[in-house]
Amino acid sequence: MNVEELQQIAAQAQEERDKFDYEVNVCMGTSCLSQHSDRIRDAIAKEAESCGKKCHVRRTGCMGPCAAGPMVLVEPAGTQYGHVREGDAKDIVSALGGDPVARLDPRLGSYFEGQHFVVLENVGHIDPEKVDEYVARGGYEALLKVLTEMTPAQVIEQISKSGLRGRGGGGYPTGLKWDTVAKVKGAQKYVICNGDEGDPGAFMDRSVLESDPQRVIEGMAIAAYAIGATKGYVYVRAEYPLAVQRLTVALREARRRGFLGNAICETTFSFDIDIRLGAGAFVCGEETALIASIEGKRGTPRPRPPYPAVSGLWGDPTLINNVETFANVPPIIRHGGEWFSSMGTARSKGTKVFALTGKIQRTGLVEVPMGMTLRQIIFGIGGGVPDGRKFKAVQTGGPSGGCLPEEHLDLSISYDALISAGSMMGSGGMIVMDDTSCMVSVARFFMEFCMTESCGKCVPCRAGTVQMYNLLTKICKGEATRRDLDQLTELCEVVGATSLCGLGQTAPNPVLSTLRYFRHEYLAHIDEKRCPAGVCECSPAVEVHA
Amino acid sequence: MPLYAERPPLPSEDKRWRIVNGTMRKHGYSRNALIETLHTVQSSFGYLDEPAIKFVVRSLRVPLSQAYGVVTFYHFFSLKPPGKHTCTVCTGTACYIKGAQKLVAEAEKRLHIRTGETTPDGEVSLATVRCVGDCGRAPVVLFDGELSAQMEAPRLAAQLERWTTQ
Amino acid sequence: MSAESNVRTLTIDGEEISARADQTILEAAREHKLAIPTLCHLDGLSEVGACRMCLVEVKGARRLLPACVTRVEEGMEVTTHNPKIDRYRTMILELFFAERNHICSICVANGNCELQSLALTLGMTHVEIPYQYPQLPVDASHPRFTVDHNRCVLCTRCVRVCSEIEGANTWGVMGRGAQSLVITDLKEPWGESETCTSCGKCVQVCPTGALFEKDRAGSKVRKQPDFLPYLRIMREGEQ
Amino acid sequence: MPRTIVIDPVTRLEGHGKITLQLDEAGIVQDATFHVTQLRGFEKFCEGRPFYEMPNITARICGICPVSHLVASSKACDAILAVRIPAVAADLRRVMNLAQLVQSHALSFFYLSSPDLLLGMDAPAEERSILHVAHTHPSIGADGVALRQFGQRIIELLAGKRIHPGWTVPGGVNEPLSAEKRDTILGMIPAAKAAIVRTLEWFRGCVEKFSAEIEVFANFPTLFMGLVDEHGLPEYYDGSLRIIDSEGNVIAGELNPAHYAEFIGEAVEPYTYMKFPYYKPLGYPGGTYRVGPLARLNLAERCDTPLADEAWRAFRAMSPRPLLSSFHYHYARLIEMLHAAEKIESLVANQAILDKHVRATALVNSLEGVGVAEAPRGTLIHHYKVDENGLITWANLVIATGHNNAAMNRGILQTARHYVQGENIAEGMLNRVEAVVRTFDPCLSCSTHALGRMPLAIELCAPDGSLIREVRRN
Repeated sequence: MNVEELQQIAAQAQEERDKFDYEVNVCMGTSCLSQHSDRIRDAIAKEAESCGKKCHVRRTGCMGPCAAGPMVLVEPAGTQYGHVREGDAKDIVSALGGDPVARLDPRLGSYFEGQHFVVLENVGHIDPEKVDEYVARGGYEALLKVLTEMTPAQVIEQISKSGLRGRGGGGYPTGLKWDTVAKVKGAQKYVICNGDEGDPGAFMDRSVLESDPQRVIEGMAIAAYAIGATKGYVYVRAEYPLAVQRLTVALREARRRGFLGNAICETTFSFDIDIRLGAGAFVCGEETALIASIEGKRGTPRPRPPYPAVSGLWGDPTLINNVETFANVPPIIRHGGEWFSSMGTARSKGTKVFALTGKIQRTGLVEVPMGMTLRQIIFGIGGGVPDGRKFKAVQTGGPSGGCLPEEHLDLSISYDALISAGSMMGSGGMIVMDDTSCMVSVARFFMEFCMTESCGKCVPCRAGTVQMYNLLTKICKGEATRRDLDQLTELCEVVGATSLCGLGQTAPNPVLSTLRYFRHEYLAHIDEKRCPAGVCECSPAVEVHA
Repeated sequence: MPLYAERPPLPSEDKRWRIVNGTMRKHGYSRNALIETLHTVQSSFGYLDEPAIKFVVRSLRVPLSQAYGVVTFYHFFSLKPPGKHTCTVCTGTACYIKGAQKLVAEAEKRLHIRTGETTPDGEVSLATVRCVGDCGRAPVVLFDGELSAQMEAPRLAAQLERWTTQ
Repeated sequence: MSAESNVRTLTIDGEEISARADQTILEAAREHKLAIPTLCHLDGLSEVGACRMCLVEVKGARRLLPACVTRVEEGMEVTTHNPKIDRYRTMILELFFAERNHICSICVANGNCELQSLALTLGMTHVEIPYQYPQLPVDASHPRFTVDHNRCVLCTRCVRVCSEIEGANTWGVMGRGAQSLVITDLKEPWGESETCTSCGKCVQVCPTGALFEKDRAGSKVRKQPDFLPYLRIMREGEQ
Repeated sequence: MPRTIVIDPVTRLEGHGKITLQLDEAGIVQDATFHVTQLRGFEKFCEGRPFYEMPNITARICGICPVSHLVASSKACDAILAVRIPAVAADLRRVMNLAQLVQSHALSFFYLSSPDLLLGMDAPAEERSILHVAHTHPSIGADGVALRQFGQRIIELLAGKRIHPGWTVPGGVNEPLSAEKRDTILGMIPAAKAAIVRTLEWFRGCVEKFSAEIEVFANFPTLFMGLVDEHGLPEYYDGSLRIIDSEGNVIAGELNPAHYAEFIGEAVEPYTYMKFPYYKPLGYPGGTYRVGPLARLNLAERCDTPLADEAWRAFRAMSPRPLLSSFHYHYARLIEMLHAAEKIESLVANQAILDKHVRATALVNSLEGVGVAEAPRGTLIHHYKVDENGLITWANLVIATGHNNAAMNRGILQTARHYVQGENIAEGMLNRVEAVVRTFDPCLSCSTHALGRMPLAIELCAPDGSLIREVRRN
């Protein structure tokens, strides 16, 4: 493979496209597919054929606004339809070239206003199982570029210049991480893509793997070239069967086209990727636990240092980045590090994909430049809290994050701003809560999560989360005293300061942030034996959350 | 019989053991293929019983205790056979905020079992999962692995009713 | 590499000491008779850093570091005891005691228990954290040994000695979180284990009364874990 | 006006119980019941534990007589191992059991009962305490303290600590006795014997003052039970069970204690958790018997040590038949202390006591084991069943206080009928009701097998059940 061949593939794909007058793109992400969007695609294809319209019906990945699904996008008009059923095929096809079908308007309002697609640039436009469609949109240009024009050091330089930081939660500078692994001597090195999207309420990585898997493969290959690795693994949750299937096909396709394997693009560079399935353990999102899991062992973390960069998979130098981080790599190489660093804030560059869920009008996947405010996302893109209820808090960062109240809505999103507000970026889950949510029981929910997901290796996390969960339960039941609250606070401090890995170190965060902003709710449970939101057992309301 | 002298024969004529063996062969009977192999057993047989684990550990030469540690560490593996049908309620954050606990309570009430159990007649298993990633349309329930979103208690009850009265 | 470059100078609790570059803070400290409490650490076994008793403050580090796995560095300033660290250690100990049923008075290891000695050394006079009272079994099926999970602190010394020294890999850990349990083979009764060589090393390294010899039962059991470094050295000599 | 008196808590006892006195219209006591309201817990929470932990676990039933439980429990464990323990181990356990007897009797006699004996049953309640005795009768107070220390010191020398020592183990004991410690023990004997002899002399002098109490303090015919050796001499560690009737006839001679279930039944009454053991051939309540110091001295042929034998003869000379009043438990306790001190001396003086082989080891050879010993308060039976791994599947403990339960109840009724009459109930009258219970030196924490300290109370109620008066001290 060389530049000409790559261009040829792209040209061929374009030629294929040009044969058609219209493109009907049907979302077949997990969410829409579960509403039988495959049957909708078949119905539209059949209808188009019977009408004799030159129309290409394509399967695509998630288009974003999941709540309006199943979604259909008609090109070149750019018309979006929502809540499409099989029976709508006839109307959709007959409307091609004319006025859109009014009743299928997804009513997305300002959903796409302010969104900026880097990671999701191909979403809705390509068939995730066809590598050529990816190539037609500029795919693998970046890989070819690094292999033919750049030294590994130059690649790392561009990544460093871009200011890209790890999208998995910690926000460690990606260029620095690559540089470290590149400098470690080792005959065998590995690249691992962390697709163990464990944060409940987050589905960015699932969407990317389902919709545009080649992008992740390309990103990994570029990383492998930069650090000198020949072998890669994608660690995906087994709970994401569609992502696994799409990724499997994508790897096969990439190998077929020569983007993976021996002597890639006629260079001496060889690299291949295997899939490893997670088996339902949140802690495996932690680097060292993930490595243990790939090695076929219990996913328990080990103390760092040594970091995986020095001693990772089977003791060899290993680079671990998450799905979204790798997905950012090809456009950075294509457009240059400076292009990427022109987006975002001073210390958080580029865009970030968020999974917008909870008590919000328009749920779904969004990608916005760093620095956008929470208010813009929640009230602009998301359309605010439905059913006339009042916004109470937004939870970011999953079980390691925190709940931010109304007064923080104008916070500009960046790694550092979220941390100083008592939460964190996490992998991108953004869950909106209204006044029917009790913040104590939300804290208890997260503590229960951490308790059941604790690997059990170190005692502060193993035993501390149980104790904190019991204290939170006591508070929810209206059986706690101020002394219990003091003990809870002390446990938060000790567990956070002494746990072995990130899970335990951040497990107190949901408690600490709710204590910081919603202390009055705790005190209402303790002093007045009352749940202000009417959720907990101690309140006269009958609704019970376990 | 010596513990790990040679690769053990397939436990039975059941063709599914060939699939399991295939996974191990693909990984060159490497120890680190343990989880991959267990995944194959779980997806082929629906659960992992003792003979299956012993077959795998003897083939891969993994210590028994290590294999059992792995099986019990990951939620995805089950030591008990599942029911004919499986109802899995997602208890991720978005689903929680949208009232997943009420769905769990409803299912437990209808089936007269607790989460993680199977009805005595072996018809329905009730499970929870930490996020299947369809948070945009929470709350979510999987019926026999098929995703049903924006679930409500009456719809859930109706589906369980269909299963139990078949 | 010259001998010179192999030496690191650091201070521990204000005392200037030198150590070999490959030593951990714990090794360096113990060589100079500076006390750092440990529980899961045992000379001769690999480190897991699980008990968190040996956490120390290193100037410039964002977090407390486990002395058992942290290597010495030039100019390092280590604090092994201060009010905050002591408070954390006591609280962690309380978590241990509250987690399972450590009833010293009827325990075979009473008086010779590392957990108990830690409580005494660190001045943990009482446990404020609520006791969990889990219902845990006792496995006395082995002809010579008994495991009482009520007294297990999950330090995994038994697991490590069985794997690293004896090579039998009989012991393992099952489950996760608070449900973790040390097991033999496929959680079968110990007496029915196919792999156990009955060498008894696990019993000798157990820091509490969780593992003990039946014929020493009653009281005054003294464990003898000092054979480990010897075994390691002798084995290396063979090669 | 009919009413009920409830004494709650009954003071100066080991444990918590409650006495209810039911009065009729004329103020005459119609019924008396002794309630022990705490749950009998030990047998349950022992289940699943290894049998060899039982000595240490059951010793926690009581802080006063842990040694008795240690000994009986260790013997039950010996039976599960099915070993014959080294002779020196048996003798060392004997010494400890006797030392325990001295300290426990000293506690009962001096600390709990001497205020009544020295200051009188009608002395003001606030004065009836050992502290006051130490003030008014310093030498007696000092002897009491010294004798208790004597017992505890020996236990400490043998086992390393006074309370809950873990030295007695299945198959024997943990460590042999050193010559140095042996000498220390021998050196303590003369002073102890002297103190007991002094106390005996004083008690003989004052016993006549209590003729009224002797007459009604559980003074009725019952059977008596206790361990004796093959010569019919008192035995505290081993031997067979002997039962005599109130005439002194031996009605059962050499009963094997291991087969206790064949001849001892346990009746249940709804008002108390304490059971009512009885001698099966005579049924309940006809088979009611008493155990402890009085029983042991009633049924023995004599004592086998010179000073104690002499005291025993004087004691038994008070009546041609067995002594039937429980008031004589006090007297018997003093003689037993003397006997124990002499016995310890002879056991320890034997050079064989220094033998180093003190423990036999074995695995589970029997799935069931019974261990019986004489505790200070009477016969103590530990009975365990285990699985093949030695984990307890079932346990039954028959405690001294339990054996005496029926007699104690009757004794309360007898005393109350005599002393409690009419509208005005003097404090001293109620104290006598408590005092009769005290003669038995019951240990209620033992008898309910519960953990912790439980005071005893007396309540006084109207027939409709309403509380009229409650006596609750401390």
